[in-house]
Amino acid sequence: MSWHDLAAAAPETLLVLAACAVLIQDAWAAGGALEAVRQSTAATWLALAGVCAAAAAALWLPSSPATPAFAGMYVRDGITRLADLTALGTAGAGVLLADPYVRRTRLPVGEYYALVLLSTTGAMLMAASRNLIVLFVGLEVLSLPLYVLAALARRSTRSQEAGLKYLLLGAFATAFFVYGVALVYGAAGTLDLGALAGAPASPLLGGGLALLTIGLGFEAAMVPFHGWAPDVYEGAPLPAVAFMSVAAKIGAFAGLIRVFPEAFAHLAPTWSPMMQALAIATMVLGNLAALGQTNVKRLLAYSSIAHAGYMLIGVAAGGAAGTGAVLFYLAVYAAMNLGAFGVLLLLDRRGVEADRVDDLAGLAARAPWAAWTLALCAVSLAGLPPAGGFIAKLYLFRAALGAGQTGLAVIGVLTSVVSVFYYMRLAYAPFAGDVPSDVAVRRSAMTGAALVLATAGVLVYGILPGSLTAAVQQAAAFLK
Amino acid sequence: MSVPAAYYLSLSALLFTLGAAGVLVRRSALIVFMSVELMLNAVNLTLVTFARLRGAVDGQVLVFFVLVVAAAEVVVGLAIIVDVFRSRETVDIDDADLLRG
Amino acid sequence: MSSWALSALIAIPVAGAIAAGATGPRRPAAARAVALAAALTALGLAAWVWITFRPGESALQFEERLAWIPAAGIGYHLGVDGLSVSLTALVTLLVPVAIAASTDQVLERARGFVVTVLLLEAGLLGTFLAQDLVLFYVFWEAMLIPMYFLIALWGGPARRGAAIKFLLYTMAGSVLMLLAIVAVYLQGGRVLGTPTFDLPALLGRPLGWTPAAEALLFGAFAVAFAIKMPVWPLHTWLPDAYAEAPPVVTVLLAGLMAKAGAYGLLRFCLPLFPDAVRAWGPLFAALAVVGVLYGGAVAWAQADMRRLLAYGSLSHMGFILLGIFALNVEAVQGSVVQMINHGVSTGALFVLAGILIARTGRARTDAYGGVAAAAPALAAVTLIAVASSLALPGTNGFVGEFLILLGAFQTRPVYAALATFGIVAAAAYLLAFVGRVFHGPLRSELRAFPDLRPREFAVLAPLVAMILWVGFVPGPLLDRSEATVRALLRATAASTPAPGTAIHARRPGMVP
Amino acid sequence: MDVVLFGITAICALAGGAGVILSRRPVHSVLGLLVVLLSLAVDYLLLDAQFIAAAQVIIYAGAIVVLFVFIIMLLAAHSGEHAGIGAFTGPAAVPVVVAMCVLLAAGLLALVTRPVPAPSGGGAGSGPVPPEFGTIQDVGRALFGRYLLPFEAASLILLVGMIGAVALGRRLGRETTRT
Amino acid sequence: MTAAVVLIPLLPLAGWAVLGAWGGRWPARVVGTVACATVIAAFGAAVAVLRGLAAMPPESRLVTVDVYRWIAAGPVVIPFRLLADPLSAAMALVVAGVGALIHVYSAGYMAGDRGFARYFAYLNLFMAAMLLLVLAGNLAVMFIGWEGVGLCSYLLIAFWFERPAAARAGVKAFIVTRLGDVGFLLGIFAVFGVFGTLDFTTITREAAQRLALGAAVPTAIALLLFLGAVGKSAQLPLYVWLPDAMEGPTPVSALIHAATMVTAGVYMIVRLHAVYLRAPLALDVVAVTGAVTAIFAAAAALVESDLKRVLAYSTISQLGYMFLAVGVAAWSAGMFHLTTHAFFKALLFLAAGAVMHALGGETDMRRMGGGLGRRLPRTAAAFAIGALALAGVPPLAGFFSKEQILGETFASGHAALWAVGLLTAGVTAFYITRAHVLTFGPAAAPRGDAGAVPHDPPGIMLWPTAALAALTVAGGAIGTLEIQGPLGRWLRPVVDAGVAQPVPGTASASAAAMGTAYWLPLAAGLAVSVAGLILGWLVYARGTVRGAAPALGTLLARRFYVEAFYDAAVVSPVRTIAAWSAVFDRRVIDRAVTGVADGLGRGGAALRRLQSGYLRHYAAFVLVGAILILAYWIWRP
Repeated sequence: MSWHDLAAAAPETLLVLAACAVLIQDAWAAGGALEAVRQSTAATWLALAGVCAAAAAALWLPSSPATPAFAGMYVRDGITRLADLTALGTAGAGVLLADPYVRRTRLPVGEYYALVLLSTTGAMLMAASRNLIVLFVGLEVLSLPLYVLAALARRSTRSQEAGLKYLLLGAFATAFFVYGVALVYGAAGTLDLGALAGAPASPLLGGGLALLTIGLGFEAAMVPFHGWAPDVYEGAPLPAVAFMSVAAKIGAFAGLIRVFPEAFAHLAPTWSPMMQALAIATMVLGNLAALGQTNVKRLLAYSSIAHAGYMLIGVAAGGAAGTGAVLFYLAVYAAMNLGAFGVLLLLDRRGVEADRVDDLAGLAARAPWAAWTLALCAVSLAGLPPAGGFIAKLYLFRAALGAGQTGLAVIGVLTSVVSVFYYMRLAYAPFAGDVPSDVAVRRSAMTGAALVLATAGVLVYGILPGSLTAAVQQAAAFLK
Repeated sequence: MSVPAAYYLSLSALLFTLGAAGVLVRRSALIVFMSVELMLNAVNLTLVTFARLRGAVDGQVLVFFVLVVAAAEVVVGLAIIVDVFRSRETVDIDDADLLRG
Repeated sequence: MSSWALSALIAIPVAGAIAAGATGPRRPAAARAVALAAALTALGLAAWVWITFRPGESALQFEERLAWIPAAGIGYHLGVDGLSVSLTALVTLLVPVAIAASTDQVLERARGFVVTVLLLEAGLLGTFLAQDLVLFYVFWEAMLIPMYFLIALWGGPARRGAAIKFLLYTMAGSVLMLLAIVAVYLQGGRVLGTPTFDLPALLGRPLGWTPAAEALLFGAFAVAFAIKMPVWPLHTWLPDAYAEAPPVVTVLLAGLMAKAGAYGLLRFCLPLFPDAVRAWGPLFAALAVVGVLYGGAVAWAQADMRRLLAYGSLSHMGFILLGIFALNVEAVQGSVVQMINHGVSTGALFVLAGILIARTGRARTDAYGGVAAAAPALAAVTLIAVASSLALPGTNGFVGEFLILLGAFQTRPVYAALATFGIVAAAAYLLAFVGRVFHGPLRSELRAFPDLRPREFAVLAPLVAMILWVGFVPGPLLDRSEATVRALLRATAASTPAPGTAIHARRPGMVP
Repeated sequence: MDVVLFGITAICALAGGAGVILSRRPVHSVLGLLVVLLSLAVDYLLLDAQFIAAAQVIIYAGAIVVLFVFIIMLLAAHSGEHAGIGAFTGPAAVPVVVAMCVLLAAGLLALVTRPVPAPSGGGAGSGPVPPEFGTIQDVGRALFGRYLLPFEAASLILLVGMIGAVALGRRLGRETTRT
Repeated sequence: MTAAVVLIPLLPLAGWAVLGAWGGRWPARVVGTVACATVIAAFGAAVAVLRGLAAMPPESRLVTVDVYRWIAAGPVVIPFRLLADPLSAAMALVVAGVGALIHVYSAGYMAGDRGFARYFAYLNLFMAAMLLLVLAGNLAVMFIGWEGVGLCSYLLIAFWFERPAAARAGVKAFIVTRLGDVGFLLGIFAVFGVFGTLDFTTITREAAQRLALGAAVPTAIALLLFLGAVGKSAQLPLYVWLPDAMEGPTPVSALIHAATMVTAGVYMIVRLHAVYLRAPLALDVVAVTGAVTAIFAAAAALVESDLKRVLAYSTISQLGYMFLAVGVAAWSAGMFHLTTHAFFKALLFLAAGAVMHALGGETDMRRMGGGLGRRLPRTAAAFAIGALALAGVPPLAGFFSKEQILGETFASGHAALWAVGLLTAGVTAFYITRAHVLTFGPAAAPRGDAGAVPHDPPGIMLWPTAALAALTVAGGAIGTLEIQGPLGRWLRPVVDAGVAQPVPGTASASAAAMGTAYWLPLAAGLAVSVAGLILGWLVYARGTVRGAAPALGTLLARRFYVEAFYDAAVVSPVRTIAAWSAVFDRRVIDRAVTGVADGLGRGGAALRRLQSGYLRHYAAFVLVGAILILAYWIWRP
């Protein structure tokens, strides 16, 4: 290890340091209390500072040309940079959104933020990995904190159930993933993604890739590895869901990009049909199952499944266009999904989460900006202009058509029409109906700040997406 | 290496399947967890076999990380299971069906 | 050449929406006033554009071009030509009419209403002004959202179903168009070297489609536009939406949004896919004729005046479609004028329906009777609007439908002959409407039915003026579009040779 | 000789695996798991992976299995009966599960029993390996050399495990509410 | 001259605009004055135009006025063109003259009506439209007038819109004539297709070159345009609206449904005679239609008990005469009868109006009589003059024009048509005698409610009636019995313009060579008319002949079941189709769409049931996915 290595991995390093700092500060502040009621927001600020420092590092570190580090285990290139920034934005918003909730419901503050930061580190590691071992370790650093976060609301049996399901199924999927890594290793004799780039096709390698896909697909909530998502989303604490819904996707898709379009670009004709099939199944199931949902968290869970399907279109298309589209989509998805969850976090139904669609009724009269934000995010999630979701989908479909995958694109657009149905229910609800008597609006500066950030993201990506487009294009340009 | 690699690999595959079957059929969260451990061990055997086959130590390194991950997962998982047990007095995963639909 | 007018035109409603939104929830009158002022400002600017527009040029005028997403070949490119200049003016005319009419008809959440209407106006204007495929699509879809909310929040009892049906139906069509847009872009990249979504750039060279590809892409575009117009049998969102939306919103829906469909056919389908247009023209002409007659027949059987007018609208849009696919100058000119006419006359009819419904709360025609005795001025204005809808000479409707049928008769005499029976159908259902509502003995509960109020008259006066003005002096309108239509039809008549398919026989220039 | 040893371990491992998933009592399952772990440790030695074999015995058999036993004892103190083998929601599910497992095994076996593709240089790899292969020095060099990054990152995994155990394990102030 | 031409339609139009905007607030006197003044002024302008034309040499009696460029789209260039030539000037004079008289009459008839201003606004608008129709320089401008008069007809029939029957009749009139207009429009389109223009002078000039004699195209054009005429002029089979149109105020019936609008079809054919001359078959169709309509309507009038409806059927019948005339290419004879008919039929209607005025709106002849003739002597006299003119008794105007038509028909060799015409003349004389006797005669049912004692109308109504009576008496002079009478000579520059060479078998050719054949039809016609009169007198006044075949009576009373046939064969099926289409729209087309949505929703619900909450199921999904993916890689195509 050299300074060069540490410098290249500065964002991750800074995040880990921040996580440790948060833990220490928390232990210091809590003293011996088991469940301290925190008035101080010191941990929040500490975590935010860590995120900002890491983001600054990710911004300023050179990413072009690609900088390898840690003996070729790690690379800092355009993909890393974009994934890092998206993940850090998610972490920042996740921290901001969580603050009032975590303190209100007496979740362990220090642990919460530390887990968020560590999970983000995992996602970033996956994006930077040049070796399947790093990918595996990154995946675990990403997902293990998420299991804990899901189960963190220990007073709630639902949260416990969510944690249990997530962990057991996650471990199950991990086994497949490692098996996949093992088979790839057996087939090619190396774990280095760079060296794998020339590996000849063989059934063993294919089987390895297949099982690898299961592990990553689980995190991304692809059908049929999606079973955990609705249940975990519903049961886990709301801010944790907001964070995990994005962070897991970033890690999973960064991993998919590193493995498939990048390392195994030469085998695209063989894995692309598999990805297409998965994309179709994922889009269809996610969107259809969301149609009748009345629970917003579950609805957004199916929505996140559907979005995994859309991003898979980009993976299946591969190449610079597909990869760039996925990166763009991840950024937009982070903004719009966090925005949608953020509005839910403003509501409180007698001390529990107000997660029914009906709970949103009349919100426009009480908190017009929140209503507008939710409407905007729903519009964006539905892929309608002028929000970022539209441009993001445009790039995906362009990639698909460019790769000749017309059928995939057609199913993509048709399912996104289906999605309009339930997203519009979400957008419509705040503007109609009477305010439910038991739902209160809990305003908070931090939540507000997160919502402003998300809204700005959705609008900027939708109306002035030029710079991000250029960035993803440059990041993915080295892929053919 | 007088035993053909395929033997080890086949044993591994069978053990993996056994583990997967355990996840599917058992209702006790603890045993489901053990089944997952069984699967991870099966994978480890494959890794070690390939490492030997390739004469490269990378496979064994990965086994090390799998061990670490397994340990961490067990710690977290058992904590959750204990938590669940405390509130429900059972570790039957079929009782964990509040969340569905 | 002013390079800001069109952007300003789009920006004014947006700014107006923001300003109206800032008036606070408890002063609806202020919000209305601000919105009306913004809409009138836009009208003034559009009128200036319309007047200073140079007829006789087919090229874009008031063009604005900025890099928007250069990395993806997407530009911010606005411009007006003969197709869009009058439609733009129509948008800015009908929106203040709707806002003013809403004063008496939309009483709840007035601020939200006018804000949404202004956002819709921005979307509509953008749709007609955009010269970049993606920019067009952005506006095209963006206008759906305000419209969805206008129906879903201010509509009748079944508003939510109608709103979502409208939204999903229109989107289902337009997303396939999005794919087609991307396909055009990719093909353009192959042919032109640099991929771009810029429409004039894409029209600069034949894109060299294979016939199958061209037919598919044409279909994707055409279905999107056909749903919007709507074209039989893709129309079933229309009666629900028209009937459930507040009548002033239906003014915008029928008067403006439907035009976007016809405009899209002219703007995109004709020049981009000339071969397919010619090959599939008979099908669309046939659908147009079916729409004309079917819409008329179903309208006749309706008891709800909004549904009656809705199906009547379907019938009228059939004429426009027939004119477009007649593919000669007079018919297409007729369609272009008829788009304006239909906007004005259907707009007026829905404003009138709104006035009726606002007074009694009843939409069924059999709830009325003899209203002409109580409200002679209302009856007179209705009669003028009906006359326009009947295409009586001297009203604007005649100019459009006469040119359409005359032109269509030259290329597709059988279709034109059948469609001409649509004017009988129009007489049947519109006079039935007039008869049931205005004629007969005055119902006792309608004795106190108030006649047109000055404000309502002020709302309707510009529409009535338009009806008569275009009826007698259609020249300025026709002149503005003539050169563009000629150029468009030249482009459509020219075949695009597909490379490598030299054996592919070229069809004759005009399909009889 | 090796083949015999392998055969014994394989039989033990499969029996142990079956024990894990078929035992009525969790303790028996743990014992089955232990049998598997030890059998595999022997196989690791056969495959020249001394370090891994040792780690297997120490970490798995020593720590993880003990943890399982611990938890079983903890829970058993509260509850006499334990969840056994459960069918899926319907009786028809059993053959389905069996079929799925057979298919999975068949698929995996189909993959691994084919000849392994040759890596660049070297035959099918059953040849001798250097004497230090798989020793603690060998693995250690790799871990602290090329694999330093994942090694460091693994510490994060353990940190998360720690945080999780602390956050989920500590006592709550009030009773859990079922929501 | 140019200004006068423009002023003719413009003056009533201005009247409409002024009355429509402010009439409601003005006293009736001012309204009536304004309305009458505009029409009288228009009449003055028409006189000026006529004099101006007369001052020109006959060949150059043609003034076109392009007011402005109206429609221009591609090859379609349509100026707003007015055309003053002998034909249009004469017609304008008739229209404006009769119109002026009826306007004056109306001021008295409609006095006290709530809608007085509205009535005159409509009436002025009608005059404007009718005069525009007459003076139009091309088919499109003519169509403005054509539809304009249709609209006004609708508005005026339904003038008393609170009466459901009136409202229905208005709609019926509009829709039935619109049906004919479809043909008219298609004819216009076809004309444009052939000529590239709609200009009348061009059409007349180029018809011989562009239309092959007897070919399909000219025949089709002629028949399509004739369809418009059939609707407008209430010929078989589209006559059904006219009897119902009697729901309108009686002056309206006189003006629109007797004197002017309904003759537009005849005028149009004369205007486009050049086209018709290229289509002999179409001409025959016109003639036959006219003849059949004439006898049919006359028969229907025999049994009608409503005075106005008798006159309506009579109008239909007389219009049939006119079509018979133009059908045998006796253009000026047609125009002559058009003119005299305008006089005497307007007279009859005004007299009928006076009766209704006196009886409080009663139109049923069975409830009239009772010495009404004694109480309304002037009215009875006026009606009698009109009736005699209609019956074709010399020296009244009707005699000359009718004999001219019959003579021309005979001369053209259409013996059968002549016979039908002759028979019609007899029936006409019979039914109008019946009407007069029943209305004014002594033998009548007693009136139940003796209101005010019936009396002749006031002067403002009498004077126009008297003027029309005078025209009816003297009007024959403009045509005389000769086809080459004054009117014939006046129209010659127009009607000869379309004749490239003499067409064998048409009246124009044979007109010169009449000789002995001339007197036979004249004598026959006169005899039949007189016979009809006498028979009618015997039957109804003296009661000598009673109980003619009752079956025929029923058949006649039911108008040969034409209306019933329309109801059964056209109206009901269309209504059914419309109703079924509406159902089809909801149940099939819409259901197909909502069905997709429902299917998706059900699919979603099914998929959500997969989300059972059981962890093992989710693990099974993973496993199934794994198996499928592995299978793909093992048996990858």
